[in-house]
Amino acid sequence: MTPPPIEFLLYGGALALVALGLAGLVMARHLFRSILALGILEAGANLLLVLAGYRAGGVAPILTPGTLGQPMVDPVPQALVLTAIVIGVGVQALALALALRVHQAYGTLDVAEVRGRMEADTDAAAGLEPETSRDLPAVERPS
Amino acid sequence: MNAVVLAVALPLLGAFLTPSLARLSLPLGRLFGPGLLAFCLWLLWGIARALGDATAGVALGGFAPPLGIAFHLDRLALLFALAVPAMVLALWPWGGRPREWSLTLVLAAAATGLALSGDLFNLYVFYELLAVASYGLIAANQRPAAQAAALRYLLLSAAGSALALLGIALVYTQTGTLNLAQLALLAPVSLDGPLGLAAFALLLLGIGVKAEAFPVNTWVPEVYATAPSRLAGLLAGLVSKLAVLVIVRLLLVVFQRPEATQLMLVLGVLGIAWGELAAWRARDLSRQLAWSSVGQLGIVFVAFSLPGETGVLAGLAVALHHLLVKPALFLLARHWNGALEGLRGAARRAPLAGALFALFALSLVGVPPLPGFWAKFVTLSGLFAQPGPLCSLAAVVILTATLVEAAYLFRTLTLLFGPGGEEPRMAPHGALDLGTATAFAGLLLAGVIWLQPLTGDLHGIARQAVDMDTYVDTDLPTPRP
Amino acid sequence: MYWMVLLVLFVTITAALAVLLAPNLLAAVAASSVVSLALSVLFVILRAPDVALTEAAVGAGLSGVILALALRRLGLWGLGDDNRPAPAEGSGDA
Amino acid sequence: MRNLTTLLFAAGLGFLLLVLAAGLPYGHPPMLVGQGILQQAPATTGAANIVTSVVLAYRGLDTLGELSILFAAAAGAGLVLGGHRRRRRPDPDGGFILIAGADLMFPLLLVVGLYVILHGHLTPGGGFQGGVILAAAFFLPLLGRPREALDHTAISWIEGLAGAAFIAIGLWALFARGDFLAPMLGKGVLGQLFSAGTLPLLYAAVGLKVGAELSGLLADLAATEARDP
Repeated sequence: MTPPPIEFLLYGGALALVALGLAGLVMARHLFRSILALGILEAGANLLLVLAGYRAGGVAPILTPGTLGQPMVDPVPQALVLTAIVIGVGVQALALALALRVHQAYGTLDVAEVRGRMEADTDAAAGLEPETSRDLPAVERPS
Repeated sequence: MNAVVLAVALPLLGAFLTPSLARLSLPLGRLFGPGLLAFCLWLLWGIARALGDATAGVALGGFAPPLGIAFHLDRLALLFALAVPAMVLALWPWGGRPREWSLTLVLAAAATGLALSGDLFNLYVFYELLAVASYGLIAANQRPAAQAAALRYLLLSAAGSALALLGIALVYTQTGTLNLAQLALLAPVSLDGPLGLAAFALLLLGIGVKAEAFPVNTWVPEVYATAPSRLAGLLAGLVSKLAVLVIVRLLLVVFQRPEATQLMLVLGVLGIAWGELAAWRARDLSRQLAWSSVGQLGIVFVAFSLPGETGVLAGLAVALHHLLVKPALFLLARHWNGALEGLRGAARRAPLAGALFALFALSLVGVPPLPGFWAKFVTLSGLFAQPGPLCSLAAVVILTATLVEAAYLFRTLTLLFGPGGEEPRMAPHGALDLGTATAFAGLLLAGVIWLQPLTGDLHGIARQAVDMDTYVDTDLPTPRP
Repeated sequence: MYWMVLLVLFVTITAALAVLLAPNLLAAVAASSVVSLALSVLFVILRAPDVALTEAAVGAGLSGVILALALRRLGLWGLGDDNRPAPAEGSGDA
Repeated sequence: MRNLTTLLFAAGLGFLLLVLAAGLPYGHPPMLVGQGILQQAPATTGAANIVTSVVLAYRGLDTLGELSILFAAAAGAGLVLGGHRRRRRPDPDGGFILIAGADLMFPLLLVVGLYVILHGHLTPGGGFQGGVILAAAFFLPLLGRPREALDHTAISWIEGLAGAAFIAIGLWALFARGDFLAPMLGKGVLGQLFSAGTLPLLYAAVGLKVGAELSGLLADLAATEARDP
């Protein structure tokens, strides 16, 4: 059996990153780890996009005396990924800022606890008694 | 026509400069943004008048369309592009800090870009821009609950965006282009298969986060219950509609196939059922309105999944109606955000607000003379005209949901107008909120009076939106391959 | 070449797993920087030097610094088992 | 339950995409747009780095959007963190090595950052990468001496004006040539520092803006208290 071509290996790797990122987002119980998992998901998508423009035997799309006349890889996906990487880091920074403030206010970044505290806070602001029927962990009422 | 890009560039310019200007002089910083938006409104109005029934493509930077980014101008795009500065002006956060004005301007620019762009990746960039601006605005009020809601929303929405990017990567791998018009030409061959459907599902899931589509709408009550009411109105009214517009464009132009439409229909039906039942269970007004928004967006999805001109007409009717009604309801609910039980007799103490609330609520349910009835009627008659059990099921679900909607909204109205409520613990409505809501009510009533010409206009828009030959010829002037 | 791609892919996936499963968050942040660095090697192999440079500067450098800074402000900076004594963090079977 | 559903979804998605991969033209992309750009770009923009041509000319609006996303993220983080920036216990000063190292690195990073920005149209790199290096240059001294603060007014002006400069170059092209962000000025000789018309100017604006944005963001993060006691 011949080994699969290099592009398919990379394609599989990118999909593995995406699947790992999604799984991490779903299963993480600490919001900080969710943010890290998000980074992995984006990395997988970026790898896939660069792969979309890869051309077997092509050279990098920069004109130098050495590359004139040779087939080049597609420059467009590279530009797109450039954009996507910068977008990703901006979103990550904003997420971390929010996580810092949530941690300051609630003292925890546990996914379920933060959700419980948030619902309780919203209920309290609306003047509602905390709901007991919902399948949330019991949390102490904020004073 | 090329000046249309100013409607995107100028708000961004304003956003960059507002914080610095506000340091120099606060009044200048305060008026800069609204001034720019008013100019954009005037500019877009002029372009819409000049364009009339025609369509136009704008090649940004002068690079012939398949290579560069293209804007596609038609009546549908301009309708939503005009709605953006108008709505943002109506819901402008006058009391905020300079950075909030900045972010609101960014939101306006991104929303305009979403309405106009005819390039897949450009749509993704504007979508992300819209999302990032809204995270910042939601968290701006320093309430811990709002920040927690913003963080949870961010994680969901960013995961959705990454999936959408994955979808774009699949489309690009298969076709090698991002221009929607060129994709429209290639799609029947290249994207016809499970791959195209997978790409559409990924894009739908990603953009559906903002459109409050069924599986990815858990953020809706959390954010709308904690965000400032003007922002909640903006997100529920305007931003969700633009996300829907992007999905509809993709559906009409690129992924025109029965499986994609059925996917949208199913998600819409699930959204209606889920949203209206949750709204019925809600115990406070902001979350009731939030869930009802999910239900309404479900109806929009179902309406747009109808084939051809009927679908676009019905979807537009429901979407525009909701665009007008929901922000006004959020504005009126601002001081009534407590538990429903605590609202006893609140409308008696604020008769104008109560009357307006009743008007909007009745239109939302679809009581006959009001535009809401007409919107639902168009959708339902379209559904009944379709063969197949799925469409009939959707029609039944919409009818049942209307009953549920009527039940909880009448319950709220009975509480509001009923007797009781000794302690007036609620502050009176601000003049600005009431004025804005009254203006929206005026527009709604105008819709009743001029229903005939309005229907004609919407028919024209729908006819143009489904005309793919014109779309392709406009954006790709070079002869077809 | 072929084996190099395999090796880098293996490093990437292992580091990604480590991000999700590492017992403490500092190690997870370090692993996420490794993911970015390995990706930038892959980008070089895919003839995308611009992207590789960006991934190295932004993904590994800047994002690592931001994450580490946030971790420090969260008071989770350390090689202990986790911030909370209760169940082990992200042990996979949540 | 929810976890299980989503995991099944993720696994199913991965499997489905893996199966679909067989039909995808990896390694031999269709390059409908790519081929056209490769042929046209050197003559149209005059930049040796074709990725730069795509980023700043063919897809210039995406780059403007990207800049705005960074701006919105930094402004959002400032709004979120800036509510009460009280520095009751600033971190202790870094040691001699950190301070001396930061002082030594500052000019070096500054020069490297500017080099990367200004050669973006010739070699890999450009405004975003160089901007990150600039931000590192300004942030390092802050690690050594946490009591000093960045001048937030200056940062706000730099990011505002750099962003405005990007849009202004675009508007200039709109009024002079009729197209927003169309390439302007002479193209020069391919491969020279002064070539490619307005592209280096655009990248300079991007670099300054990214640098100012990120150093402000890093300073905001560094200045946030650990936790209210």
